[in-house]
Amino acid sequence: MTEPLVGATLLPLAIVVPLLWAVLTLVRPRRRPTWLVLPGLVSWLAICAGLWWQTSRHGVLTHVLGAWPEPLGIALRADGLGSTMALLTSVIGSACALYRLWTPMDADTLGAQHWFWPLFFMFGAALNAVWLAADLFNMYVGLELLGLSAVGLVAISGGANALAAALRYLLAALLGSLAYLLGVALLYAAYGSLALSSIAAVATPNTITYVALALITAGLCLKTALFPLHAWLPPAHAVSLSPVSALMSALVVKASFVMLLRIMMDVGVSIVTPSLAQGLGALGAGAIAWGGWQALRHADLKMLVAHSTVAQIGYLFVGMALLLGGSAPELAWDGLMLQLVAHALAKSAMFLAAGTLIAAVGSYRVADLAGVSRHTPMALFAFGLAGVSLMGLPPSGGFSAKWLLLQSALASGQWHWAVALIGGGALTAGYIFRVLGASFKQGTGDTFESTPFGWDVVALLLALSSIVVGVVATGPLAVLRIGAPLAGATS
Amino acid sequence: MSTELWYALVGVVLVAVSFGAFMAHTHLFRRLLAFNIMGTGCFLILVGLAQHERAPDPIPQALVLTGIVVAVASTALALILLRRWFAATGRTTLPEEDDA
Amino acid sequence: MNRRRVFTSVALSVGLAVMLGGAVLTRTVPPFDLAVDLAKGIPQSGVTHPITAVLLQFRSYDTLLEIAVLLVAVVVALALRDPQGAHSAAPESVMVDSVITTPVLASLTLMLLPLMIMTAVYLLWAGAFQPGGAFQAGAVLAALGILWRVSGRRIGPFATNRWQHVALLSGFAAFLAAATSTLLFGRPLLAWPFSYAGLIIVAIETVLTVSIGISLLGLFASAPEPVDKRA
Amino acid sequence: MLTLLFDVLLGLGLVVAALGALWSRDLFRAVVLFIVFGLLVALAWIRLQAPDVALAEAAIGAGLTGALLLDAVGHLRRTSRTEDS
Repeated sequence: MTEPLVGATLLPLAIVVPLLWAVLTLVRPRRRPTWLVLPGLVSWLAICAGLWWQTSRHGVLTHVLGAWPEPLGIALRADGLGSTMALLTSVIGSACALYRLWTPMDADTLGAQHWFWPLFFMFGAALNAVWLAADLFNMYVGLELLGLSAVGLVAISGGANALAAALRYLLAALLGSLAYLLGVALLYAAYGSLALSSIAAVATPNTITYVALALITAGLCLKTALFPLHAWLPPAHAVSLSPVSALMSALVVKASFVMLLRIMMDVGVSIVTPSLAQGLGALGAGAIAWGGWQALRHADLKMLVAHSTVAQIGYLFVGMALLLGGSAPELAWDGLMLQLVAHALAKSAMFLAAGTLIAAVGSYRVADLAGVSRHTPMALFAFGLAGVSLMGLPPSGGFSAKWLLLQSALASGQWHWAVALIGGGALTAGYIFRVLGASFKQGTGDTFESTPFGWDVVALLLALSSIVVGVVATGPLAVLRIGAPLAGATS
Repeated sequence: MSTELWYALVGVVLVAVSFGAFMAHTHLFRRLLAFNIMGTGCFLILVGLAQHERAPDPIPQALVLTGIVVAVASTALALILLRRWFAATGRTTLPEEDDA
Repeated sequence: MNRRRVFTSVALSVGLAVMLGGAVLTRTVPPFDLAVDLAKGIPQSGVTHPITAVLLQFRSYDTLLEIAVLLVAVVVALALRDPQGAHSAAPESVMVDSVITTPVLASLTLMLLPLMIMTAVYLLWAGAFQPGGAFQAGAVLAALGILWRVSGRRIGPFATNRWQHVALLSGFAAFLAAATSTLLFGRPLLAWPFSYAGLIIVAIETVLTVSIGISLLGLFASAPEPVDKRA
Repeated sequence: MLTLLFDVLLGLGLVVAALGALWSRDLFRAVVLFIVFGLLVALAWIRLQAPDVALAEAAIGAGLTGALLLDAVGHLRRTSRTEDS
């Protein structure tokens, strides 16, 4: 009896502890923040690992904030998806923080250094707040906290380009969350509650619910950068500091996606028609094609990686279409979950490795990578490993994810998705080999900068885990099914 | 029609009009004005519609208070970015959206 | 502005109006009535004004995150004006002084000063049982600061003054501490014992008022200075 | 009857002020109309029996946001090389 209670205390701690470190790093901004930041990272990791462990043992955990029961009060809820995403956030967050700590500071970056850490910890708290939210309005506040801290992290990256990217991102984020809020307003008017679970119990297909879901979907798709609403993403992700790019591509776009997934599975599942689900999937297929194509032709390495994110988001929506409108939703759920995890690990590894390559070469251009294979082989290896997962080659996490989605598509007889999945893999292979090919060319000279060893280690570990997660997929998948809104799910 | 429903409908018109302006304008400052009016329209719908055929409901009112503070924080952040952008480049639009 | 852009915008606008209008007009009375739950909960909340009860009891977690949002905005504002920041190279020579220094405004500000402080205190005090509370009171304080600044008086550069830094943080930090302290007693986050709830809420609101006021003022004052005197 | 008339006029006033704020050629006038809009919304909140929101709207929505916007527009106008519409 006491053990689940202790476990449930971990839920608020996962949010409060990063907030506390945001305050601490703000009170005493310093030039060498390592010894202040590290304890924060360690406790954050410990809390999230504990939360994941508790969820895997005891099932869905709920923490009733202020002891006011829903729907009057707000609850935090950790199902398998929520606690896995929280753990993933703490792992990738810590990796990116270490990368940042190992970054040599020069005069240009020192100013941003003071303000990076408060924003970083706010950002972590906001992500956890979204993963563990169970209330529609609370999700809105969490999403705004996430959006503003992410915009801040982009803006402090420096230069006019960063300002433009931050402004574009901010406008998209504000419009997206306003559309979401409008949908929430309609749902409150229609059902008189904000708790997701209580609305799910009484949701009926009527005009106001349709309009509310349409607004929520549109707003959250804009925030997830689903094609054709993706234009804000590549510049924002490409212009940022590499660890910020990694965090944003790996996690931020997934926050709004997970919200959409939860609302669709709880409220929308009896309301969304298969043709609407197919429509979302079609946009996803469009994203796979467009993002892959753009990644093939961009000269800038970080723009290439950012467009790869646009494409990989497409897989999530194809998965959602199979989940809502296919006849094998369990397979689709597993594939979707694995895609969330594997892409987060692979893409953060890829952005960090790309940052290392760029620092080594001193240029953002793919064409200038020539000769880098001999100078920074570790970073290039990490880039390649992450690429293996993104392409979906066995035995990576990306492979298992796409394989499960493929099986779900075939079992549902919707093999047009199979075409999108396989075609996307080919495009991915195209742009990954473009980078690798450029790197293995003979260089013109030996004018490479040396990069911190720690950078390589961090990127390599993330890339390796994106492979390993495919090999040991059954364990995480069992946890990810806990509390899943599926008919045959265990809870 | 109740007073509450009337103001909810006014909110609908405000949201629609300001959304149109948000999409039409390229001037960042004007888009920010449109965002603020859209937010207000959204709040009117939230409170008005919830209270339609119901007693006054403090919960959506409290949500709106939260929403107003979030909106002013976002607006202030956007203005600071905009002023920085303007100081650096002398422009009030995003690079890809020049009409001239 | 080109024709096609305007046309698309009008079409989108009309489409949205039809969608929203349809939703609003077809709404039926909802199955849940939270106002009833709320009325039952208020006697246990430690305050009598329903809005304050929602903001600082039933949905206090929302309010905590909302203060965090405000803090993030201030942090970004400070980051972008930091003299050591990445943007110090940006030329600011085009800027001229925006301070309006008319004697009327200056003396008006002096007269308004005590009045506005009184208003803020009243609003804060009123929040316990009638309309008012930390946000409105904080806004009045911020307005006072803005008037002060516009009338030509300097408040001092925001980023460098350590003391203001702490004041800025104190509201959020105090709220966070009060929220977390309950965990030590084996209670859920933010679950204050009934006998102290009223007191804790008043304390939090007081700190928040000052903090919100300074945050809002900070957002105003840390916009790029009209004249960068250090440059 | 009188309140009905008031509601109708206030609603129309809100839409007109919003349109003015969104489409007036002069930025400064747009901001002034935005502040007027904020004050009118405060009245609407009183009609919706939400005095707390009315207070917050007048103080934050109209007052503070208005001050922020006015300050910014003054800055943009003075230094703008080409007055833009």
